[in-house]
Amino acid sequence: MQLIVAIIKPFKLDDVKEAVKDLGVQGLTVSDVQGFGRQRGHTEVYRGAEYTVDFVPKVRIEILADDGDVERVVSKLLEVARTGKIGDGKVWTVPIGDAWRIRTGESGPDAL
Amino acid sequence: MQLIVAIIKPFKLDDVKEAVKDLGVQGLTVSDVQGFGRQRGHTEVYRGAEYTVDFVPKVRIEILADDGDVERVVSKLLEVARTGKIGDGKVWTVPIGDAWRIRTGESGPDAL
Amino acid sequence: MQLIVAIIKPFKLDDVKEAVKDLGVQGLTVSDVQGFGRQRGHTEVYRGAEYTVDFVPKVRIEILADDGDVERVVSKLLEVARTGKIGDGKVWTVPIGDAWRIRTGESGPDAL
Amino acid sequence: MNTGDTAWVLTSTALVLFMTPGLALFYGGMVRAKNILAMLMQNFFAMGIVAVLWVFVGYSLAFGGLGNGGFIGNFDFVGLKGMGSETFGSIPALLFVAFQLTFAVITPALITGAIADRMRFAAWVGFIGLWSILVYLPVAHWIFAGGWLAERGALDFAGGAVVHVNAGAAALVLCIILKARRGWPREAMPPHSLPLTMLGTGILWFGWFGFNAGSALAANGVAAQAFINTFVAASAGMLSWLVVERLKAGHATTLGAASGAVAGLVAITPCAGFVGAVPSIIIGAAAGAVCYLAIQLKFRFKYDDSLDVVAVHLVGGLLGSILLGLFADASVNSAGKDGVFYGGGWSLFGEQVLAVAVVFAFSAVVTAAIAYGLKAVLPGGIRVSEEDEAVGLDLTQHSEVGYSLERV
Amino acid sequence: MNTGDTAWVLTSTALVLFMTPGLALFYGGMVRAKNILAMLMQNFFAMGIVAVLWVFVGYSLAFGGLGNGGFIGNFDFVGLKGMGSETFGSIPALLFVAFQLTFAVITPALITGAIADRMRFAAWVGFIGLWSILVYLPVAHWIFAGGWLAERGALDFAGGAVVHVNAGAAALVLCIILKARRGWPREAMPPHSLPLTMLGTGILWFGWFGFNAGSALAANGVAAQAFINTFVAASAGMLSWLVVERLKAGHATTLGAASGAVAGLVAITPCAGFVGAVPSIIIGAAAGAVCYLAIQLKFRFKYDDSLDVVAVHLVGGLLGSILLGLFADASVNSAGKDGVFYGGGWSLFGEQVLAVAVVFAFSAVVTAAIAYGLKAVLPGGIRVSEEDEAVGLDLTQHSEVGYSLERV
Amino acid sequence: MNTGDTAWVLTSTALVLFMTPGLALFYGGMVRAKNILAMLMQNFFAMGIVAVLWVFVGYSLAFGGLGNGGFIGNFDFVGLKGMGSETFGSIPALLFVAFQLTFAVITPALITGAIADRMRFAAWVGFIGLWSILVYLPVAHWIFAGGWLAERGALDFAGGAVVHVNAGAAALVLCIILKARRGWPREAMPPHSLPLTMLGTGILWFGWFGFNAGSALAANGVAAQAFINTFVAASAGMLSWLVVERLKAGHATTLGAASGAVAGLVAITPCAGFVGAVPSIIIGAAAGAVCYLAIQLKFRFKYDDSLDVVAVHLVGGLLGSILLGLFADASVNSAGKDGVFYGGGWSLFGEQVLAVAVVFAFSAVVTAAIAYGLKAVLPGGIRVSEEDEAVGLDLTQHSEVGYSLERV
Ligand SMILES: Nc1ncnc2c1ncn2[C@@H]1O[C@H](COP(=O)(O)OP(=O)(O)O)[C@@H](O)[C@H]1O
Ligand SMILES: Nc1ncnc2c1ncn2[C@@H]1O[C@H](COP(=O)(O)OP(=O)(O)O)[C@@H](O)[C@H]1O
Ligand SMILES: Nc1ncnc2c1ncn2[C@@H]1O[C@H](COP(=O)(O)OP(=O)(O)O)[C@@H](O)[C@H]1O
Repeated sequence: MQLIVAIIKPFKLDDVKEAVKDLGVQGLTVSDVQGFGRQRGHTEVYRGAEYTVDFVPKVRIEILADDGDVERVVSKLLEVARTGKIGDGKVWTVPIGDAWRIRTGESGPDAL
Repeated sequence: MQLIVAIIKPFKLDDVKEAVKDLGVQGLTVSDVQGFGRQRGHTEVYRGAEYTVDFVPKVRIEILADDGDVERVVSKLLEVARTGKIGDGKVWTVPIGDAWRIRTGESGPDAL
Repeated sequence: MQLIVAIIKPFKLDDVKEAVKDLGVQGLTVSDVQGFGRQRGHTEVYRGAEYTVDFVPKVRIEILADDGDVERVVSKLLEVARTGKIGDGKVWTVPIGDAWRIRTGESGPDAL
Repeated sequence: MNTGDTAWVLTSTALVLFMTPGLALFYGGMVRAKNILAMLMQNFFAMGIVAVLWVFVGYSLAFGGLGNGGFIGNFDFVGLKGMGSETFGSIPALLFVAFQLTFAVITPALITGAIADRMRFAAWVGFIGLWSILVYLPVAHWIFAGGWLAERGALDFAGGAVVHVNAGAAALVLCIILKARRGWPREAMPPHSLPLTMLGTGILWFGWFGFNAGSALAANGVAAQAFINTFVAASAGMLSWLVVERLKAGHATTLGAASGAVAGLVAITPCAGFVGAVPSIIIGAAAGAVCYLAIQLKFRFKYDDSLDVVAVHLVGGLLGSILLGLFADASVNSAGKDGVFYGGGWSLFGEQVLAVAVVFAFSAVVTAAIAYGLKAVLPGGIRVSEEDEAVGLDLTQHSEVGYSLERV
Repeated sequence: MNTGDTAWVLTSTALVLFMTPGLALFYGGMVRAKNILAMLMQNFFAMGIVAVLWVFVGYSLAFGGLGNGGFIGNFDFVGLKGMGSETFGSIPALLFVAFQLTFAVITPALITGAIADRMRFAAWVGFIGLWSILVYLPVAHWIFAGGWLAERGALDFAGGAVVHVNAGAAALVLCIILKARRGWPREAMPPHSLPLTMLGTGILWFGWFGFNAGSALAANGVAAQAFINTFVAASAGMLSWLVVERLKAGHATTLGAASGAVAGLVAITPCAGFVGAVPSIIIGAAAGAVCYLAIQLKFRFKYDDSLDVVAVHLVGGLLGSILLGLFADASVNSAGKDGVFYGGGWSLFGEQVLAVAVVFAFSAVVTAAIAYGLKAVLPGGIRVSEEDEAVGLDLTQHSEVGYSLERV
Repeated sequence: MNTGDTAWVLTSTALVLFMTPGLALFYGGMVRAKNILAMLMQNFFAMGIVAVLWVFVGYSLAFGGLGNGGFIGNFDFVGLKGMGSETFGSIPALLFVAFQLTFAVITPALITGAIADRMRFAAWVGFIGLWSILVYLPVAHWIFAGGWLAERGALDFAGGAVVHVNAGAAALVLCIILKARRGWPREAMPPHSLPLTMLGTGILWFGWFGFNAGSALAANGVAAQAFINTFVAASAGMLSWLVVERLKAGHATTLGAASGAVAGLVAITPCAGFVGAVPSIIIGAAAGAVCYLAIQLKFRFKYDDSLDVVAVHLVGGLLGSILLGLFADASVNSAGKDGVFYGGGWSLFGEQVLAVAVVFAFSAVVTAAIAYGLKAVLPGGIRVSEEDEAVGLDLTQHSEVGYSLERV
């Protein structure tokens, strides 16, 4: 099993969720993050004093997936989250020791 | 060393924290997340227009633990975070390269 | 490639970002978290009733880095994020399966 | 009709109406974010239902048969018919109707603080309708409309008993019947937005000038005395609460400053037009300290008066009404009497104690009757289920969420 | 000059000025967090530009040539010269200028709710300046200053047509020209802070007493009648909206209580000083239900009236103005007339229908002309680009962020 | 006694009291979330301590020996004894006491903006008590109570010098003594909630009508003139600030609109009842532009006037007081004089310059004395430690947190 992590533009969240759901993914976990990268932040002006804010709001998605599904899910993520403009974000996979479903205690792929 | 990650129901946080503390775990890191899974979200109504919100508030716990403790901590997490109702969440472990305590620069198990 | 994760004191964020930028790191992702550890939380008083809050605001930084850079980045993080007082936080590294840049689909080190 | 008096009472009526949204924000800031809308809704709903009841039957039952020394009014003014060209003292009769309406609105609204986070909205709708008619109207008649308590000589310038003791007693009974919130008192339930509570405090203090100085029903010397008394009592209440809090809990808190000011305002309400400025400072300071200490009652006797309506409004109202028996000074207001300290002996004091005792008992008993009646009649009972309480009342009662702040 | 009347109109003028910040918060709570400041700014800016235009030319064009039965005033009072020692009825002339100014400020501000999240600020600056002069001034003259519609016999006590139908028509036209927000109606755009909206509702209700009862221009019986009518119409509007909402959408919501109260306030505005208390409850209740149902119009006819200005203010204003033709009762106010139900026949009803039709048509046409004119003149057009809309107007139009709540 | 005048001054007193919570929210929105409660508390505390001091000794020292052309009042009215039945002009004497009290409350509260995020609460308690007595009372006597400056002929209708120059000078001195916030000016410290600041602006504008038009102490023509002048000066201030900001910083901002309006309100305060409407627009516009530019002073001279009290209140107050010397028009108010532009020559101008210079110097010197005195006396000094400043004043001074918004 692997953990797929994606950092995407916030307004893409709904499309991505629907897309992976159609692939049979049972669930995912999402959190608000702030990204720093090639995409420039913005400037804020308060009473003439300018502040550059380097961070851009992003959304972080974590999906536990069975090894067999990882490749399909990653390519679907890359396809749907793309706008072609700077700041689209990153996807990476992390190997998992084991995983459990709290409700039933099931482990391994059954935990998904 | 491994990183234990748990997605649990928010009101279970205090119980889980006390439980792992009693197991001798020195610290943990927590963040607010939104979960999507079998547990349905809810519907919000604003001036007659209905919106279904698929995401459910959850809490994400990260615990750096020595290999020897992982098994005990995971089973305690499963036990305490369980309500038996849908949406109890997931636990998974991630292998760690190395870890350091910033204050002292100590690495390996001493970093915990 | 590896994922470097750091839990640091919030007011250190700007210094850390500037330091890793100077090392040539192209980007990073940041999120607000709450930490529990040796550093004590605080007490809040509302109408005579005292509540101890064990969690302390921290900031979580994630940096995808090529194997060659990991060591340099980690030691810079340890150096800049240190105040010498309890609660400075942790750094750890996680092995990465693969990584992709959503905009271009590039994978491996080019994805950074 | 006097245009100056009418102008001030028009303004006061608007000020007192504004106090209910102020109270909603004052309480709203103190509850958890998942229950903010339910608290706002219970208060705003009072502005809806009570006004309609008031026009049809409320005003007539409270103020019909003015001065009849009786138990309740009559049906002379149903639908306010024929009142268009009437006057009440030096102001239009319809203005008096509106002014008294704002008191009838905020009194049941005060109860919501004690029963936070656990009452079904449908039950609240039933409760506030019945309570306004069965409890507020009689009590208002007894004291405001020359009913039997006023005739015996009890004084209540702006509603210490009619509003605060009355609501405080109902709050005590209802919060016991509804049982405590799940997790109280062990689980931390910090206020979700103290700035909202401070905004509510500012609006309450601003509106209270209409509440107390408007009760002079004229722009005269008594109104001016009631105005300065209201001001300094709030200030003294704030200061004394902060001093006691600093000594006992180690910190002067923002919520403390707000609570002390409100305690002072509650205690001066019955006395505003009958006492001098320095006595008002004493009454305010007493309220600030006593109400702070009264908060411990709920931990001692194990009842979850969530936002301290009993400690601030019941105790504050009792204290003010009784201290009036000591500090009343007829030289301030000829319509008043002299208290113990001004050579008036203990007769007024006795009537004050009797009045608050009667109001407390009546309100407590009838409130219990209404609550148990609703419990029997309403299919789902009057308390939300444990699951709904955990999810929060905003979502389960109103399918709404208070805040969506992420900038996505 | 009567000091009591002057005191009440001074207070009313302050109350109505306070309604514009109230409206800004009422609408502001309903938009997404990335557009909160743009909505606040469009409303606060009205308080800036309209006042300066009013002193130089606005008041004179609206109220010059009072009662001339004409289309527009004149230039007699440019810069308010010579008005220092004048009186208007029983109040200082300059006070009447200030009182009418507050109506001229809030009318264009009402439009902002329909065009949320997508108009360039530079375009709004141009629009509100031109609209105030080309649309508000003539309409105000026709009805408030004894212009041709007033002369024909149309009644509008506090601005049902001049303010609400006028702004509602402009809102309908402008939100169509600006096209819908990206993602509407599919994408969820929940209110970012309903507590802010409830605060706005409290301020609007508080200020509306000055809006309606102040329009009596005196502290008299008519002011008292207008006051109680305003109160109970808002309450009835809240209750009927909640009943319909409960039946059709399954829940009584906090936003519903606020919307119903505002609908009731809008509908009673033209009638406040001309009808009795019970008719006011009927008018308010009608508005609550009808305006709730009117919300479906935008989904039916596919126009993005973002915060329901058409459903609440246009429909509410039309309903109130027309119902006045039925419920007007000369015994309430000698300056009024009798409607159909009071033996006055259908003449008033006809004039009311004509008045609102004329105001609707004039406002719609001239608004369209101004919008297309600006579209041609302004280099960037009047709508923000798709990217800017996605990032949010706070950052792109004002380079500011509404909230920075993390405690770092 | 005139009931109309009394009604308006009762209302004005409530309006001006409401300005202090308004100021707390105005400043509160601009600080970081970890310091919101400390800012609210410093302002609300003023409403507590100043009122009690005022009743015992404050009013008497300020307004005792009215018109004695002296330096300070006397002890005739300690505890307001014997004032119950007195009148002051056409209003009850106790009402005049309350009205002046609201000015004594907001003046020290204005200082909190300059010293944000770094003063120990215990030190603020000591400071505001001493400052009110040693600085406010004398200055109020000199100008408001016919003291030596008023006798020389200086004019200050509602407190340009007594309130704004006085507080501005103290703010400048205290923020320098307290040294800058850690990280200023390099570190970004954006406002945590601009909607809160806009709400504060709305309350300040609403309340300022009582501040300026209430100072006529009557519901007459001068009150009406002061009312319209206040309105248009705020509007002109907003517009000119936005124009200058648009040109120099590239964007018209929401915080700019609020700041310009307040600058206009500050500048018109001394002139409100002595000038015409068009001059008020000029004064407001001048203030909007000058105060915007004055913000650069703190970067130029390296003092951390955190929320620009010097730029807006000191500079705005100086500008208004001095421009009064040019625009004063005796035909507007017989109690006034003619300025340079109205044939009055330069005598008034000279007195205005002298008055503001004296007030500035006196306030600066005595403020410094109080600050250094407290520094010596208080064990922990008057500034929070660097650790406490980093954690935030809410937690360290009041052991409270402003917001707990997570819905858990
Ligand atoms: N090395 C990195 N480690 C972690 N997150 C990164 C890294 N580089 C970029 N990101 C995340 O991806 C987002 C987009 O990256 P950016 O360089 O701005 O554009 P692009 O993805 O188009 O190259 C950033 O805002 C940040 O959240
Ligand atoms: N495949 C997954 N990857 C990541 N997180 C998941 C995954 N499946 C579920 N979760 C998380 O666990 C939570 C609960 O899962 P859910 O399927 O609703 O119920 P249960 O855990 O009882 O099966 C979800 O809200 C989500 O946060
Ligand atoms: N075992 C752990 N797993 C995950 N996070 C931890 C762990 N121990 C500490 N942390 C994080 O590091 C922060 C600082 O740790 P703490 O023990 O308080 O001080 P120090 O880092 O100086 O030893 C904590 O607030 C928490 O966020």
